[in-house]
Amino acid sequence: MERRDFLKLGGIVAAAGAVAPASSLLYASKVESKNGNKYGMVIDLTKCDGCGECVSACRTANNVATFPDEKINNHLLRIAHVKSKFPNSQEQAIPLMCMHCDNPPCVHVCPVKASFVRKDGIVLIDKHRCIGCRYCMVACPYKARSFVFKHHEGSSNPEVPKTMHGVVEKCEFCVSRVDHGQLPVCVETCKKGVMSFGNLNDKDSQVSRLITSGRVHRVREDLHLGAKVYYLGL
Amino acid sequence: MKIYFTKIDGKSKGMYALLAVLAIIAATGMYATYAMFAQGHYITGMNNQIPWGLPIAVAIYCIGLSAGSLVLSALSAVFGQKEFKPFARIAVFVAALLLVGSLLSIILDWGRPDRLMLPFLYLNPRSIFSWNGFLYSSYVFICIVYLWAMFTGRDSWIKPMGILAIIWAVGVHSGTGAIFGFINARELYHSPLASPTFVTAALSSGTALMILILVSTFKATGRFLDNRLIIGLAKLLGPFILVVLYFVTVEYVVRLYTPSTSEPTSFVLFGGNLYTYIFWVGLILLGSIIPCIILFNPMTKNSIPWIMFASLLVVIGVFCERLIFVLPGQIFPLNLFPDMEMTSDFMDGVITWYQVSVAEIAQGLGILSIVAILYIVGLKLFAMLPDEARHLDHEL
Amino acid sequence: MNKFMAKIVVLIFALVLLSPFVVNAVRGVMGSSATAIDLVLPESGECVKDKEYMRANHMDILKEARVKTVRDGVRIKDYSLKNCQTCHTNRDEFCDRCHNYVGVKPECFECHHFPTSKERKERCEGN
Amino acid sequence: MLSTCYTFSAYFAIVIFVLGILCKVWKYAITPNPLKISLTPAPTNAAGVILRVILDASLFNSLFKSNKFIWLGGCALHLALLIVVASHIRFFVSPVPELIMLLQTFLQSIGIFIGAIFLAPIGYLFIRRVWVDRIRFVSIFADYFILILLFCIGLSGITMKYFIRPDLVAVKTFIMGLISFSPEPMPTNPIFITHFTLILILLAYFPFSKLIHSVGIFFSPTRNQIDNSREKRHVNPWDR
Repeated sequence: MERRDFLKLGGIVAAAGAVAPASSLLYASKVESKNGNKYGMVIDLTKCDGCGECVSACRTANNVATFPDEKINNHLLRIAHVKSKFPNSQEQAIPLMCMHCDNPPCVHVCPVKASFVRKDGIVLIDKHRCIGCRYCMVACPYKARSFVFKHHEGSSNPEVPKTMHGVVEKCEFCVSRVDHGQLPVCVETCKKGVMSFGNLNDKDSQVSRLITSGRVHRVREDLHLGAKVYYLGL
Repeated sequence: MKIYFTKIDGKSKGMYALLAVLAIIAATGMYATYAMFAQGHYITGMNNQIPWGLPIAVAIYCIGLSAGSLVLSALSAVFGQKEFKPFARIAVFVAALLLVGSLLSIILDWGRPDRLMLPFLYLNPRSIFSWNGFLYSSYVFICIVYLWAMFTGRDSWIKPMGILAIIWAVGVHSGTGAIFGFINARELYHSPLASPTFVTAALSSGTALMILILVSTFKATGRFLDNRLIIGLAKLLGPFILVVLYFVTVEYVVRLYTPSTSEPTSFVLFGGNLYTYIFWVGLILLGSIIPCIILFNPMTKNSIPWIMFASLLVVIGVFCERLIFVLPGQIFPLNLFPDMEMTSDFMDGVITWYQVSVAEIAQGLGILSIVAILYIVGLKLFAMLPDEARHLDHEL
Repeated sequence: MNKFMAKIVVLIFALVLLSPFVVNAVRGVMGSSATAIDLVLPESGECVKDKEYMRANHMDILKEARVKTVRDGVRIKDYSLKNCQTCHTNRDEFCDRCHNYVGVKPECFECHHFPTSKERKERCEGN
Repeated sequence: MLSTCYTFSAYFAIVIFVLGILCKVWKYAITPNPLKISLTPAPTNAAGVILRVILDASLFNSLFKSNKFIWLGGCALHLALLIVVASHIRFFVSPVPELIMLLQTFLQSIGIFIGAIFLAPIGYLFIRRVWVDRIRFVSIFADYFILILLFCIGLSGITMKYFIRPDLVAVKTFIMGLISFSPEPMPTNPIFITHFTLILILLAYFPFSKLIHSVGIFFSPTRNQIDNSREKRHVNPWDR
């Protein structure tokens, strides 16, 4: 090998060394929990009749920006009515919210790391840092995020901060309630027991038992995002 | 042949009138921006279904124009096309200005532009926006250094700076395309072809804009411009348009063929709605076919007015391409449950129309006016324009 | 320039240079200590740090607490804005008075709830 | 003791500052102009001259014509200085004007960068003085001193805003006490004391330093004379 070729080879190796850590950024990372908790939710659609009580409870409890114009009205939780295209098929009510993905596209695209995955798997927005570029809204496949288009009072629940004009909000599994050992508002409100919330890493938790009990699905599993909201009877 | 660069005189009544008109438009745009923050962003046409509207289209359009003009400026230094040397300075200058315009458009589109510095403080290496923040700001810096090298006659710098500038221009515009191409969630964005399409569209629109700017500036300042130089640029423009057309065709044919995207694509292409017109009339007919006919027809390809007309059409056509890129990806409801019918009170399963608002248009025009004002002031302050632009073999 | 003009020019410069004094004189606070402000501090108890430290550095503590709470989920008493409000009950006389005085505009209460005394009064009358 | 000392020094410095500048202004104003030496092209009426002086004082036209790079740095430095000084108005007026509050919210996010824009050109000027033989040869102590002084003032200011914070209320109370002649105790934050001391030195030194160019620019005969030597005969004052 001549000196010239050797240098060339060295250059290639060096370049590969520089690229390798960078390329690792492009692969999905696993969510690791510190205290071993990984929160998730199971929604039993066979019990849901789409009454919408969870939605109104969510709006009040989280000071969701509410405007009469439906185009700018914000939703953390919504109930979709889904029907197959076969004639005479039954309409199914499906509560939809942030799916708290393990590999959330919204977190990947955020230029300021305002969206992040907490150690226990809850995807959050740091609203003190959000610049309001709305890239996460474009990137989210579930339309889980809403931009606050205008100033709103939103003081229905003084215990919880509202979201200011110019930043993005979404379902956060009622994170302050979870941290204080309570259940998210929607889970607590639902009398029919449609929703259950708990630790996915705990084998004995209700959510884990439900997931292993039957055929659970997640919305758009084809995207491989690792959503942590599971649906029974989808 | 030595090229003498001089400042424009800039004392004519016409110029002051032009500046005054531009200043009024710019002020209106800034007022519209103020209103967005004072009253709320609901006064724009954007909503929770369509988070990105006209400002983003304007921004990526300006970046495209900028990247295109920068590549043109490097024609003489890097690609050995010495006859285009008279345009080198002005092309870099226009590139820097347009990038400033696009940055303005992006930042004023944010909900909280006062948090301007946060993207630099908290980098997210997985976010293409984070990368673009650095690409864009370093791009302006490279343009300025490149200009400085040309102004101070550092000839040994010019070629390396030109090469760097071209690499950066391609990187910047690939990055812009990747903003959309990386979005897995939206089928009409997700495409490996987004970046190459953006780069080629940048080349065609940048060349077209430079033709318009050069001819009108030389005419307005009463300087001599050799027709053969413009014809030379027009010779580049024709193939650029064809490449864009090719990429667009490939992209849309693939989307039509793929079952998951064929429905929205056919809605855009054959739905008989506004986007159909933007696509067929704006992009294909006005933006590609008519300019190609003009630029390849022996009767018209050497006539400056026809070339100007074709360039204008290309500039409009590429803007249509930007609109057709940004908007249809969002007007379609996200496909959460394939093959099912979905309704909710959050506009699920409904095609939402993007109704562009007066405020956004005023803001966009205002930003373009600011760019134009800076251009005129720049010509007055710095020796950007050559006294006369002659073809190399003029003396022969 | 003749002497008369020169005197006018000197006068103009004198006015500009002495404007802080002039503004204060016009506002009628000259010679009085009305400029100093009083803070209404809670009567009882200790804060997380001593008074001088809190006066100068409370924003750092709040910011650190904010990051810890939002990003790590640390919800202890010392890191809680709500816990501050248990002692410092009056926003007008505690937060706003200083902030308005030195011209600082914190954004905390655009989202977090801390009723001003006016709101508090309205709420009492309402009930 | 500290407070008394600083209160007296402050008044002393302010008196020197004001009287010094007024003396300079008087001297500049009565200095006769033997000739019309307006730098052409010059305006031919008074309004034009006022416009020209204002433009020159705000945009540094003549510097622009001589050196674009220094002009850019100078613009950045002076603009940053303007923003910083304007935001200091909040310590001198109570209640704080709405406009200053607006500027303040803006500075809360990017203030440190404004500070850097202020410091960088000063650093450049200092390095140039030390580095370039030609300039080092013509430099005297005062040239270095004023740069170091300004740099230290800026640095201590940034330190106070972002790292070692004084009690702002005490600072404002102290300053309001000074300007309303009812002295209040001095804040004891060491950085504030440094900043304040340096400011007092700057104030006392200002009328005798090269910083007096900020006043002198208005009296520069090449800029403030009307170009009407044909229309109106200019008589040399001591030939009258």
